[in-house]
Amino acid sequence: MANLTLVQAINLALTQEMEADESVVLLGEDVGLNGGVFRVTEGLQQRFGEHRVVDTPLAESGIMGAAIGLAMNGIKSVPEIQFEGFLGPAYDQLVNHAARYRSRSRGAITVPMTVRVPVGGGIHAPELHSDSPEAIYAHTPGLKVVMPSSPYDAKGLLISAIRDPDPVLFFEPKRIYRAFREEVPEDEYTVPIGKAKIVEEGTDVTVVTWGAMTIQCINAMDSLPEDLSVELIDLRTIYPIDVETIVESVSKTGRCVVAHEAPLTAGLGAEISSLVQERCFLHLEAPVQRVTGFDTFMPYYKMELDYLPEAPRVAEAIAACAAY
Amino acid sequence: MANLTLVQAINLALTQEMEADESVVLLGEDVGLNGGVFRVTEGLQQRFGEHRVVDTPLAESGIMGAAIGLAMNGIKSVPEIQFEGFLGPAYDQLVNHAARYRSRSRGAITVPMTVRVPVGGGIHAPELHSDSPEAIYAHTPGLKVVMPSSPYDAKGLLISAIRDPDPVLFFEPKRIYRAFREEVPEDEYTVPIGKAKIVEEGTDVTVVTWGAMTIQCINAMDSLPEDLSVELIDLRTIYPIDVETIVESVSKTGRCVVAHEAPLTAGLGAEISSLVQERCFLHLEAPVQRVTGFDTFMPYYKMELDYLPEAPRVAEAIAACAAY
Amino acid sequence: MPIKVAYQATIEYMQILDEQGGLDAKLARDTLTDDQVVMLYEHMSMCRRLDEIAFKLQRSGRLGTYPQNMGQEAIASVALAARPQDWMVPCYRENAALYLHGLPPEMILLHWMGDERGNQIPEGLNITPMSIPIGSHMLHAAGIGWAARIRGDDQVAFTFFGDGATSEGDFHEACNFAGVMHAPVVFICQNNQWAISTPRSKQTRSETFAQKGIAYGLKVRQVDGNDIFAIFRAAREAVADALKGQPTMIETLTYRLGDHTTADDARRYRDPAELEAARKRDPLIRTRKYLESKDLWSADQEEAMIERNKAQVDDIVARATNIEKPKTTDIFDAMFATIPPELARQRDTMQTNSLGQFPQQETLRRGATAHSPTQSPAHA
Amino acid sequence: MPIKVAYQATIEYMQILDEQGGLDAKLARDTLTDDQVVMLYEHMSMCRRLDEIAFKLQRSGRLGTYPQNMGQEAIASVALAARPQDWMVPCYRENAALYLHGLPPEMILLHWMGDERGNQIPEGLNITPMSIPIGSHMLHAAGIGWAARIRGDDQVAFTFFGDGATSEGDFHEACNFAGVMHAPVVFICQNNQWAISTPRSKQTRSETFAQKGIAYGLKVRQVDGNDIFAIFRAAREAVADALKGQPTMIETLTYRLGDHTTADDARRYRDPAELEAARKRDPLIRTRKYLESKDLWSADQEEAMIERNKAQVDDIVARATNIEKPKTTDIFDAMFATIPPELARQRDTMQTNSLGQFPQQETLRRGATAHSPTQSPAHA
Ligand SMILES: Cc1ncc(C[n+]2csc(CCOP(=O)(O)OP(=O)(O)O)c2C)c(N)n1
Ligand SMILES: Cc1ncc(C[n+]2csc(CCOP(=O)(O)OP(=O)(O)O)c2C)c(N)n1
Ligand SMILES: [Mg+2]
Ligand SMILES: [Mg+2]
Repeated sequence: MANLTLVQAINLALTQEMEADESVVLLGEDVGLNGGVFRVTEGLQQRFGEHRVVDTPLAESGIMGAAIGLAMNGIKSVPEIQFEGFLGPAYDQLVNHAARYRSRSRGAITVPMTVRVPVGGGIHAPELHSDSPEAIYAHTPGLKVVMPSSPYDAKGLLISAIRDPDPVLFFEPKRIYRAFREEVPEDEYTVPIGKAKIVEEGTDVTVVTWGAMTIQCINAMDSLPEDLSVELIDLRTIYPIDVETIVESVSKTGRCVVAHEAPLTAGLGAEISSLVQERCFLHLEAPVQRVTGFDTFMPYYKMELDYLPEAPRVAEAIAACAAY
Repeated sequence: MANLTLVQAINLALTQEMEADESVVLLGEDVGLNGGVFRVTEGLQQRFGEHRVVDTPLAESGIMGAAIGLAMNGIKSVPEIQFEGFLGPAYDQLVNHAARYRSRSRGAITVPMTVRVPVGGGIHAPELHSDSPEAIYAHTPGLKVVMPSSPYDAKGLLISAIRDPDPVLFFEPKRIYRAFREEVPEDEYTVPIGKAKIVEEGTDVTVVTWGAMTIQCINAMDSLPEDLSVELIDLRTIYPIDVETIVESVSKTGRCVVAHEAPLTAGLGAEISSLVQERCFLHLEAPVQRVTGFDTFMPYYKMELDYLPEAPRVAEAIAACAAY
Repeated sequence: MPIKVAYQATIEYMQILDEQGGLDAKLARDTLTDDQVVMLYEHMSMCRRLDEIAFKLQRSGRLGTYPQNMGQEAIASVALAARPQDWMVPCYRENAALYLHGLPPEMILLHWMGDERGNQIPEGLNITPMSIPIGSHMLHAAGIGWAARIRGDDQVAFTFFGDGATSEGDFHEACNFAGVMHAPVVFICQNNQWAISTPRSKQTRSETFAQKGIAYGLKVRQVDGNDIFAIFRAAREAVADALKGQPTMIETLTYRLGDHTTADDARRYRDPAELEAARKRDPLIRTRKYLESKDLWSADQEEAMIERNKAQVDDIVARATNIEKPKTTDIFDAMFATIPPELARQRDTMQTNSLGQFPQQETLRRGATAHSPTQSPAHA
Repeated sequence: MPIKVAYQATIEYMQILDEQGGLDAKLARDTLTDDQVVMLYEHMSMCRRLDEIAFKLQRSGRLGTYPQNMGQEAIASVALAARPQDWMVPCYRENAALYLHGLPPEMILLHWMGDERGNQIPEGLNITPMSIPIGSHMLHAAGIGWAARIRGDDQVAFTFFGDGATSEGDFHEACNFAGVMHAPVVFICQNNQWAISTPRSKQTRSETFAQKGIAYGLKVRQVDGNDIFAIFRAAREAVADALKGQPTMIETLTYRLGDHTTADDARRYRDPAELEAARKRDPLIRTRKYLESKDLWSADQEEAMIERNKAQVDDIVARATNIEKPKTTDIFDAMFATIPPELARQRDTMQTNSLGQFPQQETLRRGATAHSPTQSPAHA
């Protein structure tokens, strides 16, 4: 058991899976000697060699497409896309190929690939280094989409992802890469894909969130009146959504707030809100509230904190929902 | 006034805008001599010359990126992407550049471009020729997204799109390219972007849909009991959504069904459902129902009609919603 | 020396069997045996027959849009250069090579009949399904070849694409990856002069497609694409190079004798004279001429073969058409190794809307109704 | 002739001003005047100073991540070959060229301070904002040049990118579009040997980056990228060619003397000896040597210039730092020419959740409460 950051927990998961299975191969821009621009793959090339931790040309479609080919021919590929904004050039390979091969070939060809991508805002980065595109990929059949909010979950989910026989998009919230530490077992363990986590139990309002927003929601709860009892759910998996956990909670609380960094319109909050309404209609005491980024781009960093739904905005929405 | 198909109405709009404004330039794969694979641009190269109706290399990112550059330097570019499935390679240019230039340059650089893309299923086409990705682009700030369901609207909306100072994604539902004809004025007219159309007034259930699904919804209504009064709204514009029209309708009916071809999860139906819930909560008599494609790919065509939410499935949902 | 040469390149074009059936004996040495040529001729003829029948099936509504392969059958030669363990990563105009590598021909028909089972490549066969997004699949070949190198497997990945496909960015990235990764890949550009209605001259300003390989340190060849000898020779050399970590780009100069697909009408954009000229370069004609000139083929044999091909193609068509309808549940079950609960619900109900699927809500509803027979004021 | 030459190419490398400040007089003829060389030297020195100060600003928390341009200042020469109406479509390591083309230097600082106003290019200046997605902006240059051709405007589009950028598919598509459209475009690949930590050898297997232009029928040059004469000469020739419909690709051989950005530490992956060797090829050093050898520059002038540059850079920094904070409403108002109603609502409320924003619901709610003081049974 060690006290690790998210970055360290991911590094540990990669190390252990590479030890355990020699068909696991990492690839991406600067993932080798440099250990990745966030140092997530630090030391891995030194340990496993240039054949298993591979610096690629600067070409995201190439990385994704080659990783698909690797996965089709016996390699469990773990490509890294340097920032979520650069999933753009890889979009076609991810959505039109990785996600579809199993279905289009009726199982004859599969793509056991885990795409690692730092995601989200709050680190004062340049344009296209702070977005949250998870809804896009939740709307893409054939992909599993995961986003941990803690070192413990990150390790367990990443191991699950690498072992998953289907493509998994593994989003790493960069805002909390090093924001805090947590006890992470040395031993191998998994956190199942598709299961949300009840971070805190409560009875008055259900808050559904994921990734770095989990921390904002925890902070928001701290500022709310003592007697307001919030149940906080961290989705952990974006697709498939753990509908059961959400429905159970809102059936109890009758109120729901969903919070995410991405823009409002057609974001994943809309899906959660719709599901809650469909499944908990007769329990609902108030409309489900969405606290999200605005329908603008994540602005350049001088104004990113005006854009992001920080804790105060979340708290306000929870209070309003509870008071309705 | 002539009785035109959707294809003809679009062709007419293009012809008239090219006549009226010599900075309008069409480009795309096979749009020239061949008139496009759906013959939408038929005759235009013959009429306006090879400089204004340009056959491009087979490269969607190139088409989109070059069209952006054209638009930045005085040309109102109208690129065609041959099928919605091939927006994939152009995704980065569309989402990370076209949509962002105005905002990133605080208005110094704008992209007056209209991207024409045939969309949707039901024509027995090969893989990636039958998808409905509108939710993806509704979730992309900076893009306007339009999808007509009739020849009249198609002409008027396309003229609005070409004249719009911002990038517009113009989806053409191929299933109704030639499915029916409608009176379309010869004269120039516009249909405003951002305004939904009440196709039929009613008092019991509001049905929200767009594109070719409008026809399925009309067919569904025909099979419902006479005394069930359905208000049918055709969104026409996917972004910005005409929230007002929807809210007004559901405030009256208290019930809402939304229907689209795209997969359920994180589809645009979720956005409509959430908006209705947020704005009409106290009016709602039943949970908003989503009748959509399944969370699988559009299957190859032998089974596409099992996938698509055809009229019977829509009718069933309307009836269930009304009976709730 | 203020001006010096930084780089120089020369690309050769190779033809071994000419349009009249004449062979360059020296270049042909150690290439195809007589038996192989006969076999290829028979195989190409069968493919041509299948292609014609597929066209008719489409016209009679029994097949969807279909891209004829007519005129490009010599590509079959590549399969002779390939070993059983090698991969084929195709587009849709190299059916002749795929069949020879072992793909049951009815699968191609099934694919175009809108049936995913046409892509369900049999175990042990290293072929990927035809790729619909043009230009994108060559990256998979790069990855497949690279995987073989990492695992130390003796495999080469052949990938096929058209002249139009070379304009896509993925073509560029695939070649570059194969180059830097020393992946055993052979890129085969079937330059049939057209991409739907777009002529080669509008596709790119480069003099050849072969020279595009220069950008990635690939070995580069241009060959007559209707010449089974030249294709074989280039492909065999490419296998040897690939196994040494040197990928190759081969441009085959050929011609699309048919429309782009059955949905296309090439008369709208193509000069009939060009087509006529191309017909004379047909690989079937020149192969037959060659065989006849060497007394390896007779009119009797031709006749017998035609009968055999008819029967074989009828058989193929029967296998594709007589297959039972796929199960609707397949579209759900094929998505993941294990179906997630909500997707299972969609499969089991065949609905996406959810009224009536949640009995606990029904109970609540009945409760509510019991309390307030008229609508609750909040719902007025 | 069964084997014939299908294509041949030779690429030349040009250097006019060598590392010792020696000039090839013949090649230098009709290139830069003495005044221009002095001006370029002063300009490059100012850029170097600004770069150093930017680094310090970042370290003291007054600037975000910043990519130093150090060592690549000779690119400024391109701006001398450009006419005022020509376009610059840059990445982030050609600041020296942008400033000379007219861009106020504080805009670059503003950009890296996380302020969109750094991209608000002044009216009349044909420059696009620095492009963050590597390799993607060259397509805009292709479109911009093509637009000029369509409109009959006398404009050339220069676009700049790194060695790494050439691996992106968009690079390929941009070159191909410019080629087939006969667009007046000049592609300038600043090969500084590194893409973050990825060395040139892992980026591609091709011997030069210049040769990548062969794939598109571009005119192709390789020049010493620290040589203001060679860059000028190549760029000026490229302008002439561009206006005749022939795009050019120029590879400038240079070196990134700094870290990739302030977020990077090149010592992790780069041999210090390589850096040392590169320092000797610094464009500032050789330009000064040349000027001194021709008695066009003295120690006094150097000293005076240093003072001028200090003052100028202080000024630039002041303009970037003293700007008022942007308005929050800007992020909404900048999205479209006309703001849609729902976006206006978000701007005006600074909320996305909507409780309390719809008075008519409040009325209903109060009505409901009046009727049933406890919760309605349907909501039990
Ligand atoms: C990415 C993408 N864009 C467009 C299409 C539509 N399309 C299908 S085939 C084709 C032309 C292909 O030309 P080429 O690569 O020369 O192959 P050929 O058909 O000549 O064998 C086009 C444009 C597609 N399938 N994929
Ligand atoms: C599409 C994309 N992928 C990755 C990045 C991250 N990134 C920023 S700069 C860079 C290296 C660029 O190298 P090169 O093109 O050689 O330019 P240089 O920095 O050397 O001037 C990378 C990988 C990016 N900005 N855009
Ligand atoms: Mg072709
Ligand atoms: Mg570089």
